[in-house]
Amino acid sequence: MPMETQDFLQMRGIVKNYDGTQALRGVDFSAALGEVHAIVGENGAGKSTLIRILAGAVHKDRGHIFLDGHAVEIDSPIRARRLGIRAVHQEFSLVPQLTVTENILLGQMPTRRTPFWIDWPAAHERAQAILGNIGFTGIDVRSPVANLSVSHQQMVEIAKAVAESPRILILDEPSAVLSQEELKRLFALIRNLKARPTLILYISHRLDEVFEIADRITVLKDGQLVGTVQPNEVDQNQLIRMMIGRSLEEIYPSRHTQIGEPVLVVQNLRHEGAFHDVSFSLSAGEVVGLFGLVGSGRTQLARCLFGAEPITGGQVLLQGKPFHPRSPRDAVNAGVALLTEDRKRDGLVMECTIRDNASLAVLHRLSRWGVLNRAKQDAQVRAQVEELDIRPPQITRLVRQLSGGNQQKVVLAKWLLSQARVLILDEPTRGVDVGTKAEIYRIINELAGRGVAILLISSELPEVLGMSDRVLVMREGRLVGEFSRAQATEESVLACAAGVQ
Amino acid sequence: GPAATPTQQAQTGQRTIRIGMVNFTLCCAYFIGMSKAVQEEAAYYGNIEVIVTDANGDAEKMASDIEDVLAKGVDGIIISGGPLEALPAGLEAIKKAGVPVVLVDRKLKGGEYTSWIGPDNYQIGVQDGQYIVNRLGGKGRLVVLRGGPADNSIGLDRTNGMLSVVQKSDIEIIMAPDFGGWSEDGGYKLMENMLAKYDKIDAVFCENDSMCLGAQKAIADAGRSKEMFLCGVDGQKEALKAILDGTNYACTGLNNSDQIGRAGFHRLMAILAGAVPEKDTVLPSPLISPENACRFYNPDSVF
Amino acid sequence: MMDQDPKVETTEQFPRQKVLQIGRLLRPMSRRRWVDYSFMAAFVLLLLIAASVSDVFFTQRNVSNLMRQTVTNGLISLGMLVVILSGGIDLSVGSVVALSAILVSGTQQRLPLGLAMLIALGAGVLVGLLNGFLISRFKLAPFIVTLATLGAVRGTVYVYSEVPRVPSNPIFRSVLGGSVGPVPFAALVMAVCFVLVWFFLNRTTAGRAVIAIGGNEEAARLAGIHVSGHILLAYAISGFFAATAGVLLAARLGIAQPSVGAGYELDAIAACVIGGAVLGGGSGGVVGTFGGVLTLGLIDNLLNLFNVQTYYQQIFKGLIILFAVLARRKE
Amino acid sequence: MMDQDPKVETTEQFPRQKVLQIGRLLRPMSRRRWVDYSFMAAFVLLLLIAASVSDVFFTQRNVSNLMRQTVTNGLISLGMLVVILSGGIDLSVGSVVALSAILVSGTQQRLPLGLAMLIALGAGVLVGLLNGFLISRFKLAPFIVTLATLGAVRGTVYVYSEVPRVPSNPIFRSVLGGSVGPVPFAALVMAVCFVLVWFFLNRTTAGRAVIAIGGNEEAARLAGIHVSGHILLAYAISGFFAATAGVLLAARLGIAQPSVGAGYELDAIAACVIGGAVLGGGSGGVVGTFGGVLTLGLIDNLLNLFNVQTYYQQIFKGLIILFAVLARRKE
Ligand SMILES: Nc1ncnc2c1ncn2[C@@H]1O[C@H](COP(=O)(O)OP(=O)(O)OP(=O)(O)O)[C@@H](O)[C@H]1O
Ligand SMILES: Nc1ncnc2c1ncn2[C@@H]1O[C@H](COP(=O)(O)OP(=O)(O)OP(=O)(O)O)[C@@H](O)[C@H]1O
Ligand SMILES: [Mg+2]
Ligand SMILES: [Mg+2]
Repeated sequence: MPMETQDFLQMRGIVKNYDGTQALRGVDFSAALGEVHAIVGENGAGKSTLIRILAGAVHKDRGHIFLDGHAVEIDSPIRARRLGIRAVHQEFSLVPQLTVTENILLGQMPTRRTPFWIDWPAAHERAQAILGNIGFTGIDVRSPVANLSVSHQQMVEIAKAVAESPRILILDEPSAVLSQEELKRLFALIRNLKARPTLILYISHRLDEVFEIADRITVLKDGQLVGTVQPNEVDQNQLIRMMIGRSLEEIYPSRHTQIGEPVLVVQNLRHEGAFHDVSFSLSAGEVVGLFGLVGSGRTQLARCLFGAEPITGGQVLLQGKPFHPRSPRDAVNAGVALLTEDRKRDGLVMECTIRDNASLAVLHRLSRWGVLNRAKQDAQVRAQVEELDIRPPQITRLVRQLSGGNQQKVVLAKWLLSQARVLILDEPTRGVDVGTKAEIYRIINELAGRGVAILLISSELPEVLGMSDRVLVMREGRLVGEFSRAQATEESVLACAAGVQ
Repeated sequence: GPAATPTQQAQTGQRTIRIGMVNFTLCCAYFIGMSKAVQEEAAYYGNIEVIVTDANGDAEKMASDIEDVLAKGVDGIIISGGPLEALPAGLEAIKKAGVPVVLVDRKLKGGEYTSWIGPDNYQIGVQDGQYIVNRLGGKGRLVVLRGGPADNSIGLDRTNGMLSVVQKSDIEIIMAPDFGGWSEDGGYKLMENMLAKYDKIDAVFCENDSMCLGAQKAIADAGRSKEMFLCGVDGQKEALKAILDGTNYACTGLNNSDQIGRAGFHRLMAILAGAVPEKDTVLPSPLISPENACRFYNPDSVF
Repeated sequence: MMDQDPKVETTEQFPRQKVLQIGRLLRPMSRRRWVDYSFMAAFVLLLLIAASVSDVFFTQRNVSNLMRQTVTNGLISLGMLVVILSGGIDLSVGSVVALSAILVSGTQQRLPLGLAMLIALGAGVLVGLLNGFLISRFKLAPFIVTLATLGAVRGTVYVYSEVPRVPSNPIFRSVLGGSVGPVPFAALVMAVCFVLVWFFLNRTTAGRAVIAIGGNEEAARLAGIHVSGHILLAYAISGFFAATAGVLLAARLGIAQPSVGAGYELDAIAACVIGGAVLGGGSGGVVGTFGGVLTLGLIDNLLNLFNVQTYYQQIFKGLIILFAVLARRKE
Repeated sequence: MMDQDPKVETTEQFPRQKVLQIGRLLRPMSRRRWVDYSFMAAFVLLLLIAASVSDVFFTQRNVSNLMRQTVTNGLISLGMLVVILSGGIDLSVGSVVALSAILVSGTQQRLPLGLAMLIALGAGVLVGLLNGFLISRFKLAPFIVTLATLGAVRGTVYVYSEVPRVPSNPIFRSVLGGSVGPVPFAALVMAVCFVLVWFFLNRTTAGRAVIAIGGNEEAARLAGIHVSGHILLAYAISGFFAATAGVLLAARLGIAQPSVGAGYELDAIAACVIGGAVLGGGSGGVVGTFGGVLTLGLIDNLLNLFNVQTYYQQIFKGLIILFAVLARRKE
C-alpha cells in the first residue's frame, strides 16, 4: 500500500532487545531518496543497532520496514543487498588475508562462461575502477588488505559498499579512522551519490562533519527517537542538548597549568620504516598534543615509547634515568601507559567482563601473593565505571556487548586505574560521543593537575588545539613543528602537518 | 650349477644377509618379545642384519613397510601380523620380489607365504574351556572379557574355542558388552562394571593375560577374590607369577612369543640355506596351572 | 495499520530456515539461562533413565566405580581446560600419562616412593614446559607442537621400558589406589584439584592473565602481561595434571604399560567443549568441564550397565555428545 | 601467535589485532620468500641426506613406493585443507576411510563395480554433509561435532561388517590398485585431485567464498555470502576425498578391515599445518599441503630405509615435524 508521505525508507515501531539491554524501544524513522540523513546520539543510543537492522545484520524483535511504500522483510544481509541496501559497519568487516580486489567484490566476483568460474583480470580491473570512481587510487588491488594501514582499510570498506551503486548507503562512523583528505574524498563521493539519487545514512560523533554534510539530522537517545531537524534550524549546542539532555557550557574545559619537572625526554629516537630523529620532552602536569596526518608515524612512536616496538636508535630518559623498555611490561612497571588507537585490535578482551578488562593492567596491585582481592578489585573498577559513566554499569557484563563508545571508555578506565606518571593517549576520543568527550577532557585535565605527563595523539585538530599546552606536529616520520598554546592555530598547524608553508 | 643360496654366499664372506622383521604392532610385550627374539637370534651370527619395522596397528603402513624393506633388498622376511586378518598386497609384493616369507604367530589369509609357525588359538581356548567346566562341575556363572575389535580373529578363535566346550555344559555365559582393548586398564574397567552388575560370579575368562591381570585387580579391590577364579591366555610372566602364588588366577594357555620368534627366525634361515620345511607348524601351547607353572616361569623374560 | 500484517514483497524468496536460524540466534534474554537449564535437564534425565532402568546404577559399588572411572579424564581435562583457555591445545597428554605411569612404577623399585612420584610428576611438568616454550618462543601452532611431542614422548616411554612395569611399593597401591570409606582416594585428589584450578582461574592474577591471553593476546601483552611466561605456565599445568593422572592410574591398576593413554587427549578436549569451553580460548569454565567429564563417564558406565554392544556404544556415545553440546550451545 | 591458535569458532568479529599481525607477516615480501626458501631448503636437505646415505632411495622401486604411500594421506589432507580454510576441522576422516573401504569391498560382491564405488563415495559425502549441517546450522564447534561422528561412523562400520571384507572384483584391484608404467594409478588420481582442488580454491567463487568465511565469517555473512551453504560444501568435499582414499586403499591392500584408518586425521592435519595452513582458517594452500604430505611420507620411508629403531622412529618423526614447522614459521 503506498504511504501517504514521500519518504522512500520507512521504519515503524522498531524494537530490539539484546539479552538484557533494550537497544531500541519502538523507533519510527523515515528518510527520502537523494538526501544525506545523519543519525546522532550518545554512545549506546542505538544508532548502530538501528542501521544493522536495516542492513539485515541483526533481526528486529518488532516493527516494520517499508521501502518505496512496500513492506519488506529484511532477514539477512543477502536480502538487504538485493534490495539495494549496503552498509559500512562500525566494526571491521574485511577478510585480512584476501586481496583488496576480493574484499571489494566479496560475494560478487565477476565470472567467465560458467557462473562459478572467476575472471581474475576482470575482477582486478573492476576493483581498480570502483576505487577510481570514489577518487581513491594509489593502492595495489592485488595486495592483501592486511598490508594496508587502518585508514586505507576503511576506504576499501567504503569501496565495497558502493561497488554496485546501492539505493541506500549506510555509513556507521566512517570518519573515525579517516584522515582529512580521505574525508574530503568521502564527502565528494557522498555528494555525487546523492545526485543519483541515493539515500545516505550517516552516523558520526563529529558534529561539525554532520552539519557540513547532512540534509536532515535524526537524534536517538536511549533507544528512542528524540527528533529530526534541519541543520539550519539548530546550532551545535541545541543538537547536543537533544542528544544528551543537557547543554555543555564548553567542551574543552580551561585549566590553569603548573608545569613541573621534565618526566620523559626523547632524544633523536628512530624506528626503521616509521620515524627518525624524533626529539622532544614531556613535563609533569603538561598536556602535549601530537598532531599529524594519518600514517605520519605517531602510533609507531607511541608504541616504541611503550616498548611494544623495538627502538632502533636514539634514547629515552624517564625522570632523568635512561629508559629502554623491551616490552610493554617494562613500560607499565615504569609508570608509562599507552591507550592504543584501535580498541578492538589491542585494547580489549572482547569475551571478558568489564571488570577483567578494566583491571588487566593492575592485577598485581590488586593482589597479594598472586591471589586477587576481589573486594578491592570490584571497588576500584566500580569507581571508574561511575566516573566514566559507562553504560550499562554492571561490571560483570561482557565487553563485546557494549556499544563502541562504551568500549572505548573501558579501555580508558584500564589506564586510569594504572595511575601512570606518563600517559600516552592515541586517539582517545575515537568513536566517543560529545558528552563523553567532554568528560574525557575533564579527566585529562584533572590528571594533568595531579602532575601526570600526558602525550595526546589525535587526528582531530580542534581537540589537539583545545587540550594541549604545546602542540607537536609529525610528518612522514619526522617531527616538523612545535607550537606553544598561543602560537597554535588551525592554519599554522595544518599547514605544518601537510608540509605547505 | 645352481646359483648359490644367500647363506652360502654369506658363509664365503661375500656379503651379509639382510632379513626384514615386519611387525603389525609393537604396542605390547607379547609382540615386542617376538620381535626381540628374532633380533637376539640374529645377533649370534655376525653377518645378519635385521630391519625391524612397526606399523603401529595400521594395515596400510604395514604394506608400506614391506615395500620399504623389499626396496632395501632383503633376502627374506618375517611377518608378525598381530591381529591382522590378511594382507594380500603385502604378500603379493613379497612374491613378486621372489623372497621367502615366514609368518610367525599369525597366519595371514589370502596370499601365498613360504611357511608359518604359530599357536592354535582355538585349541588354547578349548583347553581353558575344559578347565573351567571341570572346576565348576558344569554349572555356575562365567564372565567373558574380550579384547576386540571384532575383526581381531585371534580373540575370536580363543573365545570360540572356549565356548565350544562350555556351551555343552549348563554354565551361564555372560559376554562383557564392551571390549577390553587387550590391556590391564581395559580389563580392570570391564570387570568393575561386571562386578557392579552381578553379585555372584564363579569364573572369568579373558582373551589374554593382560586383561586378566586387570580384572584380577578389580576383583581384589571389590573384595570378592574368594568368590571366583580367572583363566587367561598367553603365559605372560606376571600371570605365571600370580598362578604360582596360588591366587585366584587359576590357569592360562602358554603362547610363548619368545619361542615363536626364535623358531620363526631359524625357519627362515633354513629356507635361505635351501631347505624345504613343512608349510605350517603349530607350536604346542600346554595349559599352565599351579602344578606346572614353575616350569615356565622366567622372572627376567621380556614377556 | 501497524498491527495488521503488512504485505511482504515476494521477489527473490530467501530460504526460510536461515531466517528462523538467525531469529533463534538473536532471541533475547533468558536464552542463555534456558541453555544452561536445558543442559542440566538433559543431564538429570540421563541420571533418571539410569536409575529407573538399571537397578544397580545407584548401588554404592557402581557409584564408586563411576568416580574411579572419571578420575583420569577429569584430571587431564583440568589441565586441558587451562591450555584451551590460554588459546591453545595439548595433544601430548595421553603420552604424558604413560610417561609418568611407567616412571613412577619403574623408579620406585630403587628409589623411595616420594622421590619416584616427584620424578614422574616432574617429567610431566618438563614435557609441558617444552610444549609451552616451543609455542610461546617460536610462535608455533600448539596443535602441531603438541602433536610432535605426543609422538616423541610415546617413543621415549618405550625407550625407557618396552615391557609393563609393576609398582613394587605396597603402600603405593594400597593408599593411592585405595579408598577412604566409600570414596576412592583418587576421586578425592581429583575433587581437590578441581577446587584448586577453579581458584586459580577465578582468584589469581596468573589465572586471569591466562584467560586474557586466550581472549586477545595482543591486548594482554599491551596491558603489560608477561605472555610467554603465562603460556609456559598453562602447558606446565597441563603436563602436571596429566602426570598426576598417570601416577594414580598406575596405582589403581598395579601395573603400568607403555601403551596406556593413547587417545586420552580427545576425551579430555571433548569434556572441555561439552562443558562450554571454546577452542581458541577466551571462554570456558571449571564447573562446565566437570559436567562434561561426568557426562562422558556416565555414558560409558550406563552403556555398559545396559549391555549395549560395543559398536552401538560408539554410535550412542557420538549421539549423546552431540546432544550434550546441542543442549549447551550458546548464541 | 593468535592467528596460529586452533580458533575453531570464528563467529565473533575479526579482531583487528590479526590484521596487524598478518600485515607484519606480509609486509616485507622478502621475509615471506625467505621463509619459503628455508622450508624448501630443509626439504631438499632431507632429500640429499637420503640420497647420499641410502643407496636405494632413488631406485625406481622405492620412488614408486613413496608415491603409493603418500596417496592416502594426500587425498585426506586435500579435504582437510578445504575444511581448515573454512575455519573448521574434520576429525571424522579416518572413520570415513574405513566406511568407504568396507562398503566398496562389501557391496561389489553383489553389485556392479561402478555402483559399489558410487555407494562408497556417496556414503563419505553423506557423512561430510551431516558434519557440515550440524556445524553450520547449530553453530557447534567443528572439533566436537566431527569427534562425535568419528565415533559414530566407526561404530556403524563395525555394525555393517565385523569381519574384514575382501574386494571380489578382479578389475577393482588390478586397475585401481595397479600402476600405469612406473606410476601407481592411485598416485595419478591424487595428482589430478590436487590440481582440481587448486582450481577450486583459486579460480571458483565457491572456493574463494570458503576462504573468506575462514578468514572472517561475519564479514563474509555481511557481504551476502551464503555461509552455511559453503560450510556444508567444505565438509562434503572432505568426506568425498576421505572416501576416495578409502576406495583406493581397499584396492591397494586387497582387503578392507573395519579398524583401518584410525588416527589418519592427525596425519592429515599435520600435513596441512606443515604446509603452512593456519588452524582457524583463512590461510593455507594446496602446494604447501602437498609439501607437507611429501615430508611426512619421506620421514616414514627414510626412517625405514635407515633401519632406525622403531621407538626412535617416533621420536625422530616428532622432531622432524617440529623442524619442518620451525623452518616454515612465520614471524
Ligand atoms: N551484541 C550485543 N549484545 C548485547 N547488547 C548489545 C549488543 N550490541 C549492542 N548492545 C547494546 O545495545 C545498545 C545500543 O548499542 P549500539 O551499538 O546500537 O549503540 P550506538 O548508538 O551504536 O553507540 P556507539 O555510538 O557507541 O556506537 C547498547 O546499550 C549496547 O550495550
Ligand atoms: N596495520 C598496519 N599495517 C601496515 N602498516 C601500517 C599499519 N598501521 C600503520 N602502518 C604504517 O606505518 C606507518 C606509521 O603508521 P602510524 O599508524 O604510526 O601513523 P599514524 O600517524 O599513527 O597514523 P594513524 O592515524 O593511522 O595512526 C605508516 O606508513 C602506516 O601506513
Ligand atoms: Mg555504533
Ligand atoms: Mg595512530
